[in-house]
Amino acid sequence: MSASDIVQKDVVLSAQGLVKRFGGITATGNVSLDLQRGARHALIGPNGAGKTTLINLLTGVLEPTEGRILLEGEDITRLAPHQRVRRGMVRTFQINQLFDTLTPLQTLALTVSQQMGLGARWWQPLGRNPKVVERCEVLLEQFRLTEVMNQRTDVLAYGKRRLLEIAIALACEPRVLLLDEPVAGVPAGEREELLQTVAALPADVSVLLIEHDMDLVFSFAKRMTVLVNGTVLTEGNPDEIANDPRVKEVYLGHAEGSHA
Amino acid sequence: MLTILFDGIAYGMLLFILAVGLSVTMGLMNFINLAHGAFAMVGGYLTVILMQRHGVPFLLCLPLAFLGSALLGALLERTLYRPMYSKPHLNQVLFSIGLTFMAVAVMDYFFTSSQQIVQLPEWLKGRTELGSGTAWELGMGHYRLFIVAVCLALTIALQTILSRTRFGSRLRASVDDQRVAAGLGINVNAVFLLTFAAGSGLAGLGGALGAEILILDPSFPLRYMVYFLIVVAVGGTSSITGPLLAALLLGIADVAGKYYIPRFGAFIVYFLMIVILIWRPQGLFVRKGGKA
Amino acid sequence: MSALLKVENLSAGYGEAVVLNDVSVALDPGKTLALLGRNGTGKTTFMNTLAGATRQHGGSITLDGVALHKTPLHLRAAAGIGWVPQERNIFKSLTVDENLTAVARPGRADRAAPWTPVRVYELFPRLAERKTNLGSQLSGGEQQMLAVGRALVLNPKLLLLDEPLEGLAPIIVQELLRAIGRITREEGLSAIIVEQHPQAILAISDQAAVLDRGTVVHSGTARALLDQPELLDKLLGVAR
Amino acid sequence: QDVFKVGLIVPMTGQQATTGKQIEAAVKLYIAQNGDTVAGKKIQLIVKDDTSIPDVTKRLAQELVVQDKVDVLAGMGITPSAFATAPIATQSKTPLVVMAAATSSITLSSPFIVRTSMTLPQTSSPLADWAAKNGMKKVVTLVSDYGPGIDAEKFFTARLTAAGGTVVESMRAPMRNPDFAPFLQKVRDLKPDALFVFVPSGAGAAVMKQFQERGMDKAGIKLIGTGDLTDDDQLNGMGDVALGVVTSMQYSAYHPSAKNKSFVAAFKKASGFRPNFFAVGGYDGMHVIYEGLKATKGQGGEALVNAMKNLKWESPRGPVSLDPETRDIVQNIYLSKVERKDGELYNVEFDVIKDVKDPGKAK
Amino acid sequence: MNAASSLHEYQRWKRWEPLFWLLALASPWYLSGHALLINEVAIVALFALSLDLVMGYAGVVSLGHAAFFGMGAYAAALFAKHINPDPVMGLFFGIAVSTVLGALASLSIMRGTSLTLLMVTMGVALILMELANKLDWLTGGADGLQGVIMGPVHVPFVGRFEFDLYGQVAAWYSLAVLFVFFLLSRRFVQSPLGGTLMALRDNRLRAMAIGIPVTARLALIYTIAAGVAGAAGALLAQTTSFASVEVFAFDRSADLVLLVVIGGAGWLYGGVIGAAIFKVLQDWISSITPQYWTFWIGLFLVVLMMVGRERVIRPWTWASRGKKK
Ligand SMILES: Nc1ncnc2c1ncn2[C@@H]1O[C@H](COP(=O)(O)OP(=O)(O)OP(=O)(O)O)[C@@H](O)[C@H]1O
Ligand SMILES: Nc1ncnc2c1ncn2[C@@H]1O[C@H](COP(=O)(O)OP(=O)(O)OP(=O)(O)O)[C@@H](O)[C@H]1O
Ligand SMILES: [Mg+2]
Ligand SMILES: [Mg+2]
Repeated sequence: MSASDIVQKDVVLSAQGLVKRFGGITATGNVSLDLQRGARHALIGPNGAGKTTLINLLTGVLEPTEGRILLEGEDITRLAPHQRVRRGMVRTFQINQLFDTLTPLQTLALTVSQQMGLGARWWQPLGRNPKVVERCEVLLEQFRLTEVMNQRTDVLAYGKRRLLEIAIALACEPRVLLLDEPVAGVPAGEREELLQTVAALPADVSVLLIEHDMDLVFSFAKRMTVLVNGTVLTEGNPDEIANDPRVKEVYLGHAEGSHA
Repeated sequence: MLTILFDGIAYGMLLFILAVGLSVTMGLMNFINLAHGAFAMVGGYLTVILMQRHGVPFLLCLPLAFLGSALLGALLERTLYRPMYSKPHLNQVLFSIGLTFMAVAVMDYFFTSSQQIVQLPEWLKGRTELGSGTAWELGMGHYRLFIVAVCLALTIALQTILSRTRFGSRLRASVDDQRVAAGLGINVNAVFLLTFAAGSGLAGLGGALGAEILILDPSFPLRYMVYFLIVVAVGGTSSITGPLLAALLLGIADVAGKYYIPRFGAFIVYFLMIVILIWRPQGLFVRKGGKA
Repeated sequence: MSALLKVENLSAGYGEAVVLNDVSVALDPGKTLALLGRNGTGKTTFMNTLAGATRQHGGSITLDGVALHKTPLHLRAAAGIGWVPQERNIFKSLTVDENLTAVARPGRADRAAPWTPVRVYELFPRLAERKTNLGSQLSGGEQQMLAVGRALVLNPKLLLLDEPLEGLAPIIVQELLRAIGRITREEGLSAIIVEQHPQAILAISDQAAVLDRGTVVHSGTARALLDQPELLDKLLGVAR
Repeated sequence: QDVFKVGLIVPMTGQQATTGKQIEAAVKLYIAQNGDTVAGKKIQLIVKDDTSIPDVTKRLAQELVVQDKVDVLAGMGITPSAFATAPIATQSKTPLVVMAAATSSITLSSPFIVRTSMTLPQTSSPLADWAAKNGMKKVVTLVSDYGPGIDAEKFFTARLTAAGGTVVESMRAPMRNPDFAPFLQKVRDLKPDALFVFVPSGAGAAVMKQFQERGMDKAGIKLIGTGDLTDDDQLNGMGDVALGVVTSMQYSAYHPSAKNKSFVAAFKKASGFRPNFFAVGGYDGMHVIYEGLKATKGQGGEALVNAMKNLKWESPRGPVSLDPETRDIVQNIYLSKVERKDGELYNVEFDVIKDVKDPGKAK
Repeated sequence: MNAASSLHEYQRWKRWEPLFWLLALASPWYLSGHALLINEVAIVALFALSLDLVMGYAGVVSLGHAAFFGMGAYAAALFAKHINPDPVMGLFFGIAVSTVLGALASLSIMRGTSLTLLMVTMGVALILMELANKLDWLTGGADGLQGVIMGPVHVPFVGRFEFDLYGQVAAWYSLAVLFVFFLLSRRFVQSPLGGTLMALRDNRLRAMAIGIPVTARLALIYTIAAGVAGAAGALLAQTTSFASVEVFAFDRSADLVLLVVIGGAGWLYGGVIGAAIFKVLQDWISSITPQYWTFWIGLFLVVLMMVGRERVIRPWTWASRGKKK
């Protein structure tokens, strides 16, 4: 804790005045947000507030209409998605995005080799490198995918697919991790546990979490930002947010704590 | 000059009538039906046979050509096509090319491989001249006028069916997710059958109208496949107006090009296509949402 | 009074695989059934079987006197089933409005039907603002709302909600639950709700059933289940 | 008694299918009429479809030579096929009887090639003379943009200018060209005395229809061309638009000779359609093989070619012979006008230029 | 089984593979009568291999692959005619030229969808066809390019082999080239690089999200494939010592797609097997009925697609599959 307190100071990822319009719709209207090193940061807000869009902007899936994005002080606003990944910014998707015809093992092996910079090798077979294999085995274990590692991804049960989705993200060894409703569709029992693995990431990895399950959010986040209609309503630590009447008004509603 | 413009328009509209059926099956049903030309050929042959051998008047032949190939389409849809919907696009390509090959051979077997030639009724043979001077002279072959008229009528009809009725959205819903669409009360099979029949029918009509200008022989489906594809690709597969404007553009460019710079006449269409596609990868006209 | 839905010795699955066996459930008009169970126990399969999207191996389903198990998929909506699939399955290439009008029944919005697109927009103002968005251009939550709305405009007798709260903001969740409560009470609409979070729906349900490995291991009133957390705990293996 | 194999390679499918059908029918007719044993050898015909793709033609020819051990290669629907096959003929010393392909230089590409079809200089030049003589001084040419077309354009223009006429515009339409409107419109604007057309048979109907549709005949523009324009195979179907069109060709199904009348009758009876110049090319091709064999007493190879190239005979198209130097056919070119005779459209000959050698090689 | 071994599992040579190649490479010897057909099959197989790389692995369909095939063909033919008759040098030249063309065409991947690319390549092929026709001073126009005389194939330490009338040398030559390219491709698709191709075929969004430069990779594989297609074209021009505008024909590209799908896209052998089946079938049927063979080919395709490849290969699975439907 204290260790992370010291590093809290410096900003890893900073969005400055981001704007995104789709035709007439302003999905993101002038959002500025700083992510501290080692942060455990939650992004909440009503449906359609622009959370996913914000992630898409940060990761370069979408081009911002206005504004800039700094990663470790470098302006990455115009960088291609894969270049941002190489700089350590990794995300998961609200709706699973997997390689359906590959097995979890192949998927991870690919991701890891890509991450280790072997991605452009054509002369040496995949997984010839022991370091890659090791890493894969660790991840498979960690996400309980070992027994299904040789099945095609598209025949896996939903829960497993969800786990793989997150395993891929971690395989990229992120320094900044953006999670878009990671536990959606994961049974209640396994949710905490899943977030444990995320929370247990090295203290200098910064995590931004989008989630509608308030139990999880409050148990996980040290800091929260509330997004409404594409703009930041407020930012603060969990209990500030929990007791903010405006947040209750537009998002939490009046039932306390639990999901409903 | 005006004449060239007119000829271009007429040629474009012919291309459209030939291709629109394909953009229905390919664009709306998301089925790659390369046998499209075969249905067009059937329409063409129907017309020629009916006119030459049985003296049926041309105007009557057109609807018959439509119905004939529509029925054939419906029949094949029930028997052969339906199982192919769920298959990957490449398999559909293979399947429909196979059908085309068979169609070619069958036509050759029954009607020999030589060309079938339509004899238009007199009232369609004439020509009307307006204005004067190479710049403003406008000469319109009556048949080309006829094509333009039919084409416009078709476009309006289709457009209204797709936009004014629920059919269009029900069709697209069925394509997006058959299982759920059916679960929500859409009779997917009927929708597909109807659409496919319509597509084939349009092809047949196109063949009937094209028989006068194009070369109608058993190799028709393969010979003109490229043109169908170009029109559909450039027009984008998400509306009826798209292919129409694309066809017009290509038609005018082709005719004008061959008139003014004959040297490059052969290249113009392909060149235009490449340029457009690189400029507008989705085709000229894409269905966009989000304009609140 | 006679039951609206009567499911007897239902067994169904996918292809050769049998997932549900010998499931029997009955539901009265205007009542709500909470269907609980761990992951992969067959909840969705049960819902899809009612909607007709699985392979039924045996048993019978009667809805308001109609033998559903004999009714083909696309006629079940007419018979009164309003299906909200688990993966939402919004029609991607249709706008929000078309998603509703394409399936709305009775077809024409102007005739007096309790649920019209207009009323759906009143229930979810968010959707009204996104009328012209394509399905593919909706946020996760908006898709969820649309899925529910799409089922409502069928004006069904029985609403099948498969994890309808997933990915919805708490406040929307509350509204939706309230709405469902209202609809069932006031319009005599029945509903079956599958959820990961028992309390949330048990609170608004009349009956409850728990599935395990494709069979019903408990059924009774929702209240009774709410009052015995330890039983719930035992059945679902979830500490709450 | 041993067999003598003839390998006939023609397009039987695809866009040139008719060429193949006509030739095959004629060849079979000839064999039927003249028996299948010549100089004590049994003639065996092997038909192959090359879908008019040259590399396929070549492979088939090669297989026929090395595998089936054919003694003569024949057919060749299009020019490139002939060129591709020529080396095989030379290498294997197998005579190659070209029955359709019409580019002038083909016979130069192998000493084993003998041609019984025609060359475009041969058919187009006489037309130029005639045009000039009949007051068509100002002419526009429209040809398909490939070898034969360019040949036709070149030689027609040369002859016409020599005869005091002028070609005011030479247009080349692409091979794949559905609509002739732009070209014909141009002609109309230029208002020449006549339009000379060469298009591969098939496109002819379209040209003539659109020619009339544009009211060019009324504008006083004459339509002339090589006989490909009014191909007997489709002529009757073309209808009135064809009436009065003047063409020059080595063959017309209406050629008024006993020999031809019986040929046409027999051909129709056997195959059900009217023979065109391809058919007669195949028929004479077979004749050349038969007569050659008789001369060599059944000997093939070089001897056979030498025998063939001195032949001279009465063909359905009239008296023809082979030019010993070029092994190319020397034949009458007939000027004919389309007329309706006993209910059908025919190219009715009204003038003839005797014994035309291929001007293409007079260089 | 552990991760390492199961990863290697995908890469091991299956037992039948060496056998397959042994039979293939020896075929001109024990089927000497059909050497010419074998040669053609080998060439088409190589051509198909190229398409399988882009279509089966990177998921980019191309209806204009003949553009590169033809480019290779003309390049090799002209090289032999004007510069040097040595086949191997000509082969490399052909590959080089078509690779450059591929690189240029692949620029259109940067913008847009696979349909775009499909049509663009088709357009390119057709334009090249017209060009080959127009530039008759260079290409011989529609008459085709004549006067190409190939030198002998020079095999180090073994000797020099003239192309013979029986086409045996041609067949060996083409088969050898095919085999080499197959080995390279095999290595390629099993490498991380090849893997990333399959990845972006399955899901481009995710591919980007793990740091794969999607467009760059697409352009790369497309260029490589163009080179391979060029090699095939070069082989054709060299073994027939002829080139005609037909090498660019649309039908060539279309047929190619057919036979890759017949053999099954996405496993290198698909193209090879498809080529063999399609060509042999065509040759066989068309020798029986030169007029109507297209009917039977068509029927074959339809049936194959309706019944499904797997089931055609494994009739015994019909019953069970049948029930499921
Ligand atoms: N491609 C698009 N075109 C038009 N509008 C879009 C597009 N994508 C998203 N939107 C709109 O932008 C708004 C923000 O969407 P976004 O997915 O960011 O919401 P969200 O905060 O993730 O909501 P949820 O919590 O439900 O996932 C939504 O109202 C959505 O309708
Ligand atoms: N399309 C399918 N084909 C074959 N088996 C399936 C299919 N869909 C689900 N199953 C299997 O049927 C069983 C029940 O699945 P179902 O989706 O009904 O469970 P569930 O209770 O809805 O789970 P969840 O709470 O995750 O939604 C699971 O074991 C699953 O693997
Ligand atoms: Mg979201
Ligand atoms: Mg479920």
